[in-house]
Amino acid sequence: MRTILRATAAGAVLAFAAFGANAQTVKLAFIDPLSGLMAPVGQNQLNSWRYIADLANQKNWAGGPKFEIVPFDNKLSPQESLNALKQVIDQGIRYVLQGNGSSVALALADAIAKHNERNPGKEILYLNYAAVDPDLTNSKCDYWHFRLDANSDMKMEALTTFLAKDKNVKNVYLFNQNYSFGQAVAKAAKEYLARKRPDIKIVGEDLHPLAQVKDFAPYVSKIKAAGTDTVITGNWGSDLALLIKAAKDAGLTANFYTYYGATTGVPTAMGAAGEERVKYVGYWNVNNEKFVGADVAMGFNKKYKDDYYTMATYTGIAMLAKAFKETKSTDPVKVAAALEGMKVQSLNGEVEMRKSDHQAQQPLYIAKWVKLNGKDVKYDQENTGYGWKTEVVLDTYVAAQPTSCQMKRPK
Amino acid sequence: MSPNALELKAVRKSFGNTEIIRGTDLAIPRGERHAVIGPNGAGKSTLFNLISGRFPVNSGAILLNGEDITGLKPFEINRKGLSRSFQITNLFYNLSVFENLRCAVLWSLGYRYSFWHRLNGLREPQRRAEEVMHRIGLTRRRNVAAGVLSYAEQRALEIGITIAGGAAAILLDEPTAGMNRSETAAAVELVRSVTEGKTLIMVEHDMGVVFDLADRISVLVYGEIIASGRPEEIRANPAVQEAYLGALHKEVAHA
Amino acid sequence: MAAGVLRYQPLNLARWIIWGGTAVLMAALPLVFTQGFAITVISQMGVAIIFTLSYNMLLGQSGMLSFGHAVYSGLGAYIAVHTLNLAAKGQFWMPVSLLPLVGGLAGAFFGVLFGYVTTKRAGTTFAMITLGIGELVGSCSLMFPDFFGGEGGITTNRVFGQPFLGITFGPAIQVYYLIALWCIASMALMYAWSHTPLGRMANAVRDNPERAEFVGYDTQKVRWLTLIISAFFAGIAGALTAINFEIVTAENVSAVRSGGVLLAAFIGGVGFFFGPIIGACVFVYFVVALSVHTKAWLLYLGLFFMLMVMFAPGGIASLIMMQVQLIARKRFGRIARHYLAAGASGLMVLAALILTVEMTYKISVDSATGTLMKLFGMEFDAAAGTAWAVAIGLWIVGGWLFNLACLRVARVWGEIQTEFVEGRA
Amino acid sequence: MEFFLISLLNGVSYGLLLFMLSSGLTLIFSMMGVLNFAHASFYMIGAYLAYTLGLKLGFFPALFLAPILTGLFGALIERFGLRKVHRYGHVAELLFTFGLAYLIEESVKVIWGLASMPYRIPAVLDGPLFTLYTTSFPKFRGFMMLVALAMLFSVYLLLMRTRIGLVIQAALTHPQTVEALGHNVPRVFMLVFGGGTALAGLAGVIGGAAFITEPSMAASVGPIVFVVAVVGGMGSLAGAFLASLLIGIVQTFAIALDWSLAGMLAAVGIGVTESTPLYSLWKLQLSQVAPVLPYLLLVLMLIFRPKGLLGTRAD
Repeated sequence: MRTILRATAAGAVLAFAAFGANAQTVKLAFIDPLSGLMAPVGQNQLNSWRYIADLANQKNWAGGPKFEIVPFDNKLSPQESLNALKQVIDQGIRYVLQGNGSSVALALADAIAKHNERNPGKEILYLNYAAVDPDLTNSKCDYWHFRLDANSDMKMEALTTFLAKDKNVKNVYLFNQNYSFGQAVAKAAKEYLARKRPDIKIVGEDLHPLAQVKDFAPYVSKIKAAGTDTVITGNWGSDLALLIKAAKDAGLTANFYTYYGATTGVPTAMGAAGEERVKYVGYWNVNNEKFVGADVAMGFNKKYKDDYYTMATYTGIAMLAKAFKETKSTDPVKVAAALEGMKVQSLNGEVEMRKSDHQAQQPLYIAKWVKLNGKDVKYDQENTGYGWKTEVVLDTYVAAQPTSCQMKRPK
Repeated sequence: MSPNALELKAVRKSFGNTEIIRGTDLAIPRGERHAVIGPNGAGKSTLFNLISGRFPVNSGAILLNGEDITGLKPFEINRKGLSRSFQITNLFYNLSVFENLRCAVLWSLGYRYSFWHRLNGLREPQRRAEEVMHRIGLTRRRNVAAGVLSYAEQRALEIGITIAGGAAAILLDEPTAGMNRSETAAAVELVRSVTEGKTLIMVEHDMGVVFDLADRISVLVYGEIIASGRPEEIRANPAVQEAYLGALHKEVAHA
Repeated sequence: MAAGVLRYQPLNLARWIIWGGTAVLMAALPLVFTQGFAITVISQMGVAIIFTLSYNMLLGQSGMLSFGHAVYSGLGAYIAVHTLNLAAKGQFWMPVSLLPLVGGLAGAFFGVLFGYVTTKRAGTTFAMITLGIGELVGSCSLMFPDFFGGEGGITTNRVFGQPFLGITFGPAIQVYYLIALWCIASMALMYAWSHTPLGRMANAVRDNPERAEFVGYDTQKVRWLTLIISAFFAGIAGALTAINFEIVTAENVSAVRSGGVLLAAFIGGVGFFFGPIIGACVFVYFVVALSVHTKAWLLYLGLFFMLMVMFAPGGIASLIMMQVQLIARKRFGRIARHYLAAGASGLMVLAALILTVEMTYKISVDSATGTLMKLFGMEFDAAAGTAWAVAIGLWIVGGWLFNLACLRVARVWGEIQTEFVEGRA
Repeated sequence: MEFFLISLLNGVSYGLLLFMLSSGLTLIFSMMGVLNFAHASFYMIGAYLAYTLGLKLGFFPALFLAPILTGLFGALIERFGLRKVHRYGHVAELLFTFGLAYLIEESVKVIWGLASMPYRIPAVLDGPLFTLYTTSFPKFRGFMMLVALAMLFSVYLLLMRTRIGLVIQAALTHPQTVEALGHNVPRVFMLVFGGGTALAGLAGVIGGAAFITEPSMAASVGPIVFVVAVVGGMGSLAGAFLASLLIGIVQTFAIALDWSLAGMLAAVGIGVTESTPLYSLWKLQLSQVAPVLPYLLLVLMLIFRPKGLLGTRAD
């Protein structure tokens, strides 16, 4: 047994040495679905990371080190992600990027924490760019996990603040997928609305099984029968697109507040059906007041024939680059310390990686699905002739949430 | 205890609107070799299927050793000591001859659904299977899969499986069907020897076999037993000659 | 009797050699594959072997085609992970090494429950009920976050309490040896099961349920008991998965998992006891290792499976046994060179296939970074005519040669078989 | 009242779509005894083909061409794949189609890419057909119902009134006899498989436009199609029709009902709170489980009436 362990360790040391000699290129392991149901989204995000990495390399953001994105297909499975993590460790890669699915995020955060504890000197740093389960920066927070996206509670805070100002909103319907995220959205919406606008009535609430419903027409008649003027939904993928299509068919005129209206595939599937009625809450919109980041989106579109919307990639690379520069090192231990409390200028303004829970604090946007008009809505989504019009930009403090995280920092 | 091994009381069975068995009464004393004969379509195989529990009866009662077995499932009837063979060979095709026979003795030896005995460590099933295999003359084919045996060998194995469990009442459905003369003779000897001391009920077309083996004969025509008796009585019975041989003549005329 | 002893002695010896060899091989594997990822892969193979063998108790041994076997391993894993968490909290004493037993009992419990319903029927109906139950349990896994942990699943830490003889189960290698031990034990037990009265009657029920009823067996009960035992071993596999990954999520009970084990068992060969063992290893390789190299791994897996169904329905195991028969009768040499020819031309066809699939994939899915790609250590342009010309050329030439070689193999094979039959007659 | 009528219409139209999907499966099963696991994959092929053809030719030519092409593809699969497996029995055939489903999904990804296709309802059929009180009923749903009924009618005519239909029915039960009469049974099987997959293709043309055309569309309808075929009774076209409507309507109305066990317990005076054991089970509403009701129905049906609604065989 001893010899085996020693051999393993020796192999790892060799791998590490090889990495050390080639320190000028920092490999970032991208662990997300590249095959199966969610592959289009994963592919888009991989390209986003690559595009920003190329940009940073050209402009030498990090003052020396270059970024390289190494993709690993996790098939959207937590267990496959852990397999990928093993390969990442074998290959001596010290940075992990992941975003799709809180299940994967929780599994990775947990496994990375255990790995770092059991293998000092070989720590891995985990940048979560899209998994929004609040637990990750609250009860289950971890020192090696950094979240670049706003979590679902923050988004709900922003959304309800915006809703509360609209006097036309009277009857709200909560429509979500029946799993932890959908349940969390429904719960948060009820809580926050009761706090901000107790006069708003929750006229109905539905939780439907994830990706099981083919026909949303019955749900839409139920929503309609309840006299709804506003629907809040955390649905994503086809569950969202089909809902909006069905709503249009039945002549339902309510507004839809979504989390995932802008992800790959939804704009195409939704098309005209969502016009003027679908809104999404997010941390950026290309059609913002000054079109900040439009050049990135254009360049991305030219190269990949796809839309750039995962702006967290920009924030992520910018933060890593700044940390490399400040610490003159690419060692995750030093970089992690530098990332705590770091502020960078990203495409949506100033983003701060809050020290207490490793949750990025940033302005949030609410945007509406409208026809292109060449003025404030210049940029199209998935060649549909429609785009997102910025309705409001909410300052960072609006959505900020207290945290229950008790961060354990390595000594 | 009833002296009869098997008793049928006003048994009726229909498929759809057609009544196949029309109130059959039959009593077979223990230890008798009894043959059921009758023209094609008279309902002989159906009668067997009713007795062995393959089909439920519409009305009437079936008694085994005086005990009512009407409506019981095939395996329950089997456990009460009645075993049957099939007209169309019905074996465990992917298992070897030996395994076929061993499967047939396991329940009666009390091993039931055991998953804590090692089969090859069990002497008694092995001995019994070997013995039956010897009696049906398939020892040389011990490890051959049942599915690839010759037709006559399969028929022999069919009988072997039927008798292996040691049931006291045995139903044989056309044991010599499709055999040539010498195979038939061998089969008759086999049936005679393996049913020694047991109750045998068989359906058979070959009159030679019937008159050779049976102690008594029942004649089934259109779902009714028109006569029952010793071979010579049956041979002399004018009603049988009229109905049964008449039907035979018609059949011949058709062919 | 003496003859019997003489006949059985060498056979038992061979069995000891095979089992001993397997154990030695499993013990030695980590010495060869020292990297963390490789250990993960062989650990998963060990778990998959138990799972696939338990599945084959149904499909191969008892003729029950199940589309919901992951229900038992998955629920076993959930119960095991909850038990582990309670034990870690000190609620009761429970060593990690015995956890698979908890998983197994949990699996068996659900086998009793669901099996009572499913095994009432056989054949296609059985397959459909298992599909329905699989979908039901799969949907429930997201609806009841209390037990299933919702999307995030249930995480755990396998390291707790005082180390026993220096074993903490922290390092992956220790977990591998735990899996290997359970794997050997499960294999031996499942093999033993196939030689018990119930195991044999399961074969009988598979071959001819009606006749089984007429030799005194309640086929429904045979199927039910078999399913319970199979679910027990599936539960062991589930618990080992939980220990290995330290997380259990909804994917453990999903239809994908159930479909996967069917693929694995069939590819390996359901007709032989060792078939599923091979199948499990090949399948894990496909899923875990091949997906590293190509995004089209599912395509290759599907294609491989279909070719097996069409041309080798007995799976890899039957192909091996066919060769063993030839070797045992000293005819292998005669056919070997034809195999070589078929293998060589087959490689050409395979190369053509890989080239076509990868180039198409590159162009349709991944062309944003240009159409330059690397394959077989060569770099070329997927959009270039020459690459396609090479592919088409390989298809034509390779296909032609392969067809020719296969015909020859078939002919020689037929000749040898005729000789065997004549020799016996 | 409005809600009731609209729900009924929704249920019936969804049921009819299910029928379109499952009729081909039932047809193939009743004729060939093959349970086609890849049936939903042909539905997907129909949708993709219709989208591609529709770009060039428009929706209506595609409506006719796409099912025909799908059927041709199905016939080829039968001829060069399924027929080889036939001799190994029904389980092997089932496994073959199981693998085929994988293969088709991956091939679709290779050919059309991973993203969803912008396949839309043609302008003529877009918009409301009529408005009931305040809810509009879309034209396309009406069209969907029309196509389904036309399909039911023509399949029925084909089987009952034409020579080829009679040969097909005879080939099922007495293949040798039919062969002896000079008919080519393998070719009949090929026709049946082609025909069945063409029906799936037709459903794809409609379903792809009404819902979403993406690589996972086959996997998402696959199980439900089986449920319909099994609940209706394996091999019974009329049963499939009945089961489709039943499932469509049951599911639609279940969504409308927010009943839960907790509510029922409260009605009899037992309070259920978050601290009650198994709280998540008690509070589960009927509307939440509506989409999995068909599976429950399937399991119950197979336990209590394994023949299905109108089926004739149990296993």
